[in-house]
Amino acid sequence: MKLIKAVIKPFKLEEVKEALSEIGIEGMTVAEVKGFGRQKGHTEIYRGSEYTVDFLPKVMVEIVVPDDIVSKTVEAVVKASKTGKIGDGKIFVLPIEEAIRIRTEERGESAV
Amino acid sequence: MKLIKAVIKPFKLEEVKEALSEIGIEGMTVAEVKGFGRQKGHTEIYRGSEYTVDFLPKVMVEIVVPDDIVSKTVEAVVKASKTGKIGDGKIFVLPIEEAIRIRTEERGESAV
Amino acid sequence: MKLIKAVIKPFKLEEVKEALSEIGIEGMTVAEVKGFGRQKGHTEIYRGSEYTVDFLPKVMVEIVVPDDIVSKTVEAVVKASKTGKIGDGKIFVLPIEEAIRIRTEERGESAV
Amino acid sequence: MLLGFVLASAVPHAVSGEEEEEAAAMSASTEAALAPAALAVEEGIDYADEYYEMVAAHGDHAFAFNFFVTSMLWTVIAAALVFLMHLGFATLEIGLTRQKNAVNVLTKNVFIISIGIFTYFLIGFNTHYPLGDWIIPNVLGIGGPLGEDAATFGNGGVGLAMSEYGDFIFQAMFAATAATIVSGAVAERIKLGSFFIFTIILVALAYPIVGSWHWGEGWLYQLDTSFYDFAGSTVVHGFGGFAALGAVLILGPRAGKYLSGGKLRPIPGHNLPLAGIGVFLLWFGWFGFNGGSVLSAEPADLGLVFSTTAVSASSGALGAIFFSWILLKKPDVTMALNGVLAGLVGITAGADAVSIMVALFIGLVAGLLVVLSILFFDKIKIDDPVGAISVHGVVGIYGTVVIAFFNPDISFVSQLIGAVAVCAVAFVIAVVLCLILKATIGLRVTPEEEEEGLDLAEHGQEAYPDFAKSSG
Amino acid sequence: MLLGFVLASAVPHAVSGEEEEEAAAMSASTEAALAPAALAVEEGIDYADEYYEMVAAHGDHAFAFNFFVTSMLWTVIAAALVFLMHLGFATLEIGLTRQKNAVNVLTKNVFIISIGIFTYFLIGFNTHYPLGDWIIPNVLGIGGPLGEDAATFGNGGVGLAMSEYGDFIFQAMFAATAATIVSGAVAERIKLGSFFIFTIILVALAYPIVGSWHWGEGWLYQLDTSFYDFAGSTVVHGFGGFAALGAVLILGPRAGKYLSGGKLRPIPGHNLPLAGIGVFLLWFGWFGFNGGSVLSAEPADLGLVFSTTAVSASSGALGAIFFSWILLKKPDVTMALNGVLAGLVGITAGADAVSIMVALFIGLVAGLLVVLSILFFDKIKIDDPVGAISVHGVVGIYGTVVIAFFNPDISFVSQLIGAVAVCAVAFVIAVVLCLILKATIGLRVTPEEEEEGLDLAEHGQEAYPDFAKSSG
Amino acid sequence: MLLGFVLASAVPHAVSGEEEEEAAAMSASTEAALAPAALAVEEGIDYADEYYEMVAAHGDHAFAFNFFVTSMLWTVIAAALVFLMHLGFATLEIGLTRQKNAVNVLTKNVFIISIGIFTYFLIGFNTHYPLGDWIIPNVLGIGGPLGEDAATFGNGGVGLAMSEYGDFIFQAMFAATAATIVSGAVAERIKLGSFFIFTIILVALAYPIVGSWHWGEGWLYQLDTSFYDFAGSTVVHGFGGFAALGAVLILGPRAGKYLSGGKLRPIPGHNLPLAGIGVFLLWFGWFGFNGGSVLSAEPADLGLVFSTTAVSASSGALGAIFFSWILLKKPDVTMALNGVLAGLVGITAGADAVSIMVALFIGLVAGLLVVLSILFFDKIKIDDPVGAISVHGVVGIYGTVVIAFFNPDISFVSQLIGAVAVCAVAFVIAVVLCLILKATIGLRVTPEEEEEGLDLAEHGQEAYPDFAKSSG
Ligand SMILES: Nc1ncnc2c1ncn2[C@@H]1O[C@H](COP(=O)(O)OP(=O)(O)O)[C@@H](O)[C@H]1O
Ligand SMILES: Nc1ncnc2c1ncn2[C@@H]1O[C@H](COP(=O)(O)OP(=O)(O)O)[C@@H](O)[C@H]1O
Ligand SMILES: Nc1ncnc2c1ncn2[C@@H]1O[C@H](COP(=O)(O)OP(=O)(O)O)[C@@H](O)[C@H]1O
Repeated sequence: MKLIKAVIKPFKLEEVKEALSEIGIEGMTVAEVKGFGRQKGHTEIYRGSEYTVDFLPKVMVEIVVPDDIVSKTVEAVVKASKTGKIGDGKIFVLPIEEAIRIRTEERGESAV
Repeated sequence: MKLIKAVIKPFKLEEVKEALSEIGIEGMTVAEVKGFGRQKGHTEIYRGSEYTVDFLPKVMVEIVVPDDIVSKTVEAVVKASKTGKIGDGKIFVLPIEEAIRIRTEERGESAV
Repeated sequence: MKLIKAVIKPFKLEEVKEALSEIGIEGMTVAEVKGFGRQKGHTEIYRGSEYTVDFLPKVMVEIVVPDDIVSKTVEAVVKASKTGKIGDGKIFVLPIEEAIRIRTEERGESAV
Repeated sequence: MLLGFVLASAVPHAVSGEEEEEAAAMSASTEAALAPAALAVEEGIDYADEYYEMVAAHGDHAFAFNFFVTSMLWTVIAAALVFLMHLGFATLEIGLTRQKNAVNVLTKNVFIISIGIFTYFLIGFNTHYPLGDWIIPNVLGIGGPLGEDAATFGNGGVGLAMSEYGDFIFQAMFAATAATIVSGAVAERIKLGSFFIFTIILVALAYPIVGSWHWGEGWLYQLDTSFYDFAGSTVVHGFGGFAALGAVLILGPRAGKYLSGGKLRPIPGHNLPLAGIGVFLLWFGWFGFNGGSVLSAEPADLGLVFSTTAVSASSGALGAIFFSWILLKKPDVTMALNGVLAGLVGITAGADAVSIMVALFIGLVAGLLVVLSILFFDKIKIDDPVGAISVHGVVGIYGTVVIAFFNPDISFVSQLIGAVAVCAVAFVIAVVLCLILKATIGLRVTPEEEEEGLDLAEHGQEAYPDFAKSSG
Repeated sequence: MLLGFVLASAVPHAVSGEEEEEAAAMSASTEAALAPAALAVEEGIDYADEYYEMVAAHGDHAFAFNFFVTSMLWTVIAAALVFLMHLGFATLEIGLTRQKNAVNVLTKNVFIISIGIFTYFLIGFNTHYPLGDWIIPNVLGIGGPLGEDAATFGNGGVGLAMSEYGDFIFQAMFAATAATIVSGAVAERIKLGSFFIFTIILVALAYPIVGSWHWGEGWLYQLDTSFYDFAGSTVVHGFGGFAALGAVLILGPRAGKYLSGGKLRPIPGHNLPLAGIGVFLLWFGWFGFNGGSVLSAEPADLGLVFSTTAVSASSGALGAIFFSWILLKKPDVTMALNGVLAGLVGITAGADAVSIMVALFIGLVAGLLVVLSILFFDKIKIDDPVGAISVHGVVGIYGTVVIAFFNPDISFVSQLIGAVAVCAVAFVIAVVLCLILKATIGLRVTPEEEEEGLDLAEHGQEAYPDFAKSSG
Repeated sequence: MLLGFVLASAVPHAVSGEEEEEAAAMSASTEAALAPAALAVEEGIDYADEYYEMVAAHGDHAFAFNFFVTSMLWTVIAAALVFLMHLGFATLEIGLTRQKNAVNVLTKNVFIISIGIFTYFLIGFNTHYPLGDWIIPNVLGIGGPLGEDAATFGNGGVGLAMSEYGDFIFQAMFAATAATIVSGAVAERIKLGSFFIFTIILVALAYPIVGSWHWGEGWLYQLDTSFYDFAGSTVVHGFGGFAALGAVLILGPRAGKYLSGGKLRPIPGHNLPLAGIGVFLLWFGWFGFNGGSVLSAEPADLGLVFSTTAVSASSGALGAIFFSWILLKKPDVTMALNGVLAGLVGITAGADAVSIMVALFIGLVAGLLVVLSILFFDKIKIDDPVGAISVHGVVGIYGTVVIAFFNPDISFVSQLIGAVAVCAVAFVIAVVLCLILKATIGLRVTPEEEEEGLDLAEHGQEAYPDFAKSSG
């Protein structure tokens, strides 16, 4: 099993969720995060003084999937979240050693 | 060392924290997240129009523990957070290669 | 590649960001979290009753870097975020199997 | 020449053709309209004459008519101020409860003021003031809707210098207060439908009936030395506070507040600035609550009442701030807020019957009392999210009784009888009502709904959908 | 002795040396100043005489002067209350839109009231009230700034018991309302600069010109049976509501609201308690809006108007709460809030022309109507974040026309003509203005700016920088 | 028959047995009470007579009494409006600071208004108005508590048509303003206890003493041409603004605002809509602040003052919006808000002494000036979170001096002397006070407390415990 961490633009969340649902993925966990990257932050003004806000709002989606559908999942996320403009985000794939469904105490792939 | 990521129902956080304290775990990091899963979201209404909110509030607890207490930890979390109803959440176990305590620059198991 | 997860004190974020920029790291993702650890929470009072708040605000910084700069990165984070007082936080290093830049679909080290 | 009182045409003023033509003619004469008034007076132009006729129509009572006009104006302005107190109550209650129940609290508060005015028109006003038309003498009178000829001049002399419309609208704003007070105490766990039914009965019947004992000149008024309650420390606040106590007793505390082992886990309000807004608005509106209770624009009383009200609120705040700072080691802002309200409730019974210096003292003690009372009720596991029982109930009785020590015309015994009778009855009514609701449609939401929050459970709405929520 | 009307000195009151010396002398006589007034009267001390002289200067009109003083006081207080409605509009609009646009909404609302007063002084007032000075008779008059001698006593008899300054300030507060109504409907997508231009033209020209047809005694006033619109269900609210409809038609709905396949995705407001504050403040201010429209302190009308206004708002709220509960299965708090406003808009045309019982009925139906209207406009993809078109436009026409059934002096035909004419013209003006803006500097922000939020895109500011935002 | 002035019974009105019986008898006569008033007048029923007697008791002064009644009513209403300004200040300050200090700011503001009223009663009023009873002639008088016989009719003629209670309560609401102004400037870093002490001395002593120079008819009043400051551009706002400057100089800027290398990092306020609420409430309350300063209900001045106040605020807002848009490329909403306040402070000195057109100009310039001033103070590292020094201090002086150019009866030299003297003294008092506090109990929280936020550090409370916080 792998943990797929995708950092995406917030307004793409709905599309990513639907893309994942379409390929049969039934679970994911989402966190509000702020991203710093090549996409530069914006300038704000407050009482006459400008300042830059370096961190931009992003959404991190974490999806645990069996090994065999990792690439399909990654593709789905890429497709749904890509705008082609800087700041689209990243996907990272991490190994998972175990997964447990709390409700049933099932373990392994059947837990996700 | 392992990183245990547990996605639980928010109102179970207090119990999980206490269960972990009881087995001697002294540290954890918690994030507000939103979960999408078999537990379907709820319907909301706004100015006469219904819509579904697919994402439900969850809490993600991250705990880094030495290898030998992983299963004890997982059990403690399961026990404290289980209600038996759908949406109880998941626990994922990930490998950790290194841990550093910033204050002392200790490394490895003594850092957690 | 490695995923470096650093839990730090919120007001150190700016310094950490600058320290990382200085060593050429151009991306990171930040989340607001709450930490439980040796640094005890504080006591609050509400309508005459005291209670302890165990969870303290922390910031989690996630940085994906090529293997060769992991230790440099860790050092930079430690240096920038250390106050020497309890609660400075932890750094965890996790293995990453793949990284994809959504915009270009680049993979591997060039994606981060 | 005595033209009769034009205002007496109590049927709603329609636009009559002739009047309009006249008006048209008048304002068409542009130059005249813009001419300096000195000229106007000298030349005796129409529009000045028009006033003259209206007022002069009252003949010897022309002086009195002008006083009546000013008094009536004050009455409706005071009504508007009391209306705004309901926004104060709403924001205070929202601020001192959790964000997951904010929509529910808001809904309750919109409902309360609306049903309050609605039923006060249909039944409350004439039940509150039976004008001798009792079913059980001096105890119970049930009236119908306010009449249509309520625009009359002179409804009871200097002591009530307002038309019946004025009296109605001012008192209507008070009526909902009782239910609002209860609302704060039962927040975050009562079923919306049950609360609606509870409110309707409390506001449409219980409050005006009990109120008629004093302000309707029922038995409390008939005591040897009349029970004295200027603007309602007892008949409004005490009534509401003890109804709240009754309701909370049946309803029980919010889940998670009283832990096993006798420990208490406070449930902090989610928006203290909003609670602060509420208290400032309540203080502001209280100038109408107490000031309007002068029931005319009589300047001597007006000045005194504004002064005692403001000073008592101030010393209530200071008392609570410093007492909580000493007692709890920290200056608890929610105690400061409750201190203001305690000062206000405390002075309400005697705002026109004590000097400012006495008001300062009454407020100060109210500020201490409310802190102790809140701690006490928390200790005995009466869970009252906003402190309504302490602020309105306990301090209401205190304020009613304490004035007997400062004003020789007020009887300690009468005050005690009045305060205890009203509060006891309010308590019993609330208990009975809640028991019936509990046994029938249910009083309390399920534990799951309470956990999820009433906004989602009962309304399917979120108060702040764009903000991330915290659950530590 | 007849001294002439001192108030007529319309040049601003300067401080004259002698007056001050006199005053100094007076208050220096400490003892006298503190002596009980009874004494004062008996001894006939100066300061009591001073009043006497001022009032007595009016000779036979002294009665009238006192009535004028009270009326004028009410006018300026009512103006302040109507002013506060703009805070109500601002918070309602902020609450019912997303946090990413809150700075933008606030900016618009500060601008609207400011430009409203500003232009009403420079051109609006004298355009609104041409006093016969028409360019096109009974249709169009354009005036200049308010004159400097506007402190006159008696501006139209009992029916307008205020100086021209009073009239100006009261009406100035109304003027901005039209634009505020539009603001809510076009929120979250209109360009700030374009909205500013739209507002200036609407407030400085369109509103006063159309308003002159009725209140300026133009053609609507000249109908056989005059069009009747007490405080402006049509000439203020209908006007604003239909201008909003026109603007929204050209502007289009917010991105993301109407999905492909005819589905609708609601865009919840980010702060419902703030929206609730807005509605309570609007209700409060409406006592000035309707009450002040009595245009004097005449107590009969004042009492009636306050009562009909409050009862109609209440039944509007109750109507909407229960209707939405039945229709939608849940009590939608935003419908409750719109119900209050519907009750208020509905009674505005006839607040002085119907009985309270009729007001109760008018409000109740307004509460149902507004729910249906909001659902309807959402169905036909007219996206109106705050429901302004329904609350002010639809209910405004309803309130104007319905009173013909309850008051025999009001003509159904005249009401229909007036309501349709004003609303149609408002609609056309808004459409034309928006088309011109669209073709020139652009009417709508880019999709990226809309997505990012107007606060960052147009202002480079965040409304709540310290709070984490949610994007589910 | 001359009955004497019943209101003169300055001892608090107790309830006397007989009066009550009379009242009971009266309202028992139901039919009579409901009879149309026309009838009432004809038949000369009791209650109409009662007014008559009260007013007629004043004999020839009966006219004057009615004017007094209306004026006194306006005074207490205006006091309530000024009271509400304190909610405006509170929300403005909360909105423009960070969420971690919101409880602290709220606490300060509840304290300020409370201690303000409290001490103004005990010492302030009679120090402010020594009525000739000076310790140092025309410079210093120290008084005791307000007397108990303060319900007198006629306290200074038309120019002060209110009882002493009225005068007290109106002025008491002003007294706290000075400290509130300072509060905003020293926010987010001052120790609560030290701020409390600072406030007590400023409000109880410094403000009334300095104020006595002008309003207490001290040396500024005695200048050849009296210093003129209608409602207090200098003696309230300038005083507060320069006290703020003194305090900030000693206190230093907030940590993190001025970075090494001369760079500035703005610290955005956490809730701009709340700040907007504050400004609207301040504007609303200012109608009481300026309007009440007419000190009677004299309609000519009232109309003028309301008009100049509203127009100046409007043009202040427009000036600041467009100037900041041009200067900073973006329309900064906080500048718009400060523009409103600048317009209000600017017109406060001369609201009754200039025409509306001049008010428009004064406000416009104030709007530009405040933007420049805020930028200037930021440049020289005077850190003022809400802009109090600019809004109240700089614009206060400007508004005081500028009227000399528009009103020939006002002397430029006197204005300059007054403005500079008052502001300089306020500045020195604040500096000295802060130095003493710094040397004794400490003026500023520790860097750790400042970092953590004063809410946790000083109060152990969170303003918004349910919301997730952002730390970018
Ligand atoms: N090395 C990294 N480690 C963790 N997160 C990163 C890293 N680089 C980028 N990110 C995340 O991805 C987001 C997008 O990256 P950015 O460089 O701005 O654009 P792009 O993805 O188009 O190259 C960032 O805002 C940040 O949240
Ligand atoms: N594949 C997954 N990857 C990441 N998180 C998941 C995954 N599946 C479920 N979750 C998380 O676990 C939560 C509970 O899952 P759900 O399917 O609703 O119920 P249950 O855990 O009872 O099977 C979800 O809300 C989501 O946060
Ligand atoms: N075992 C752990 N797993 C995950 N996070 C931890 C763990 N221990 C500590 N942390 C995080 O690190 C933060 C600091 O830890 P703490 O024990 O308080 O101080 P220190 O880092 O100085 O030892 C905690 O608040 C928590 O967020």
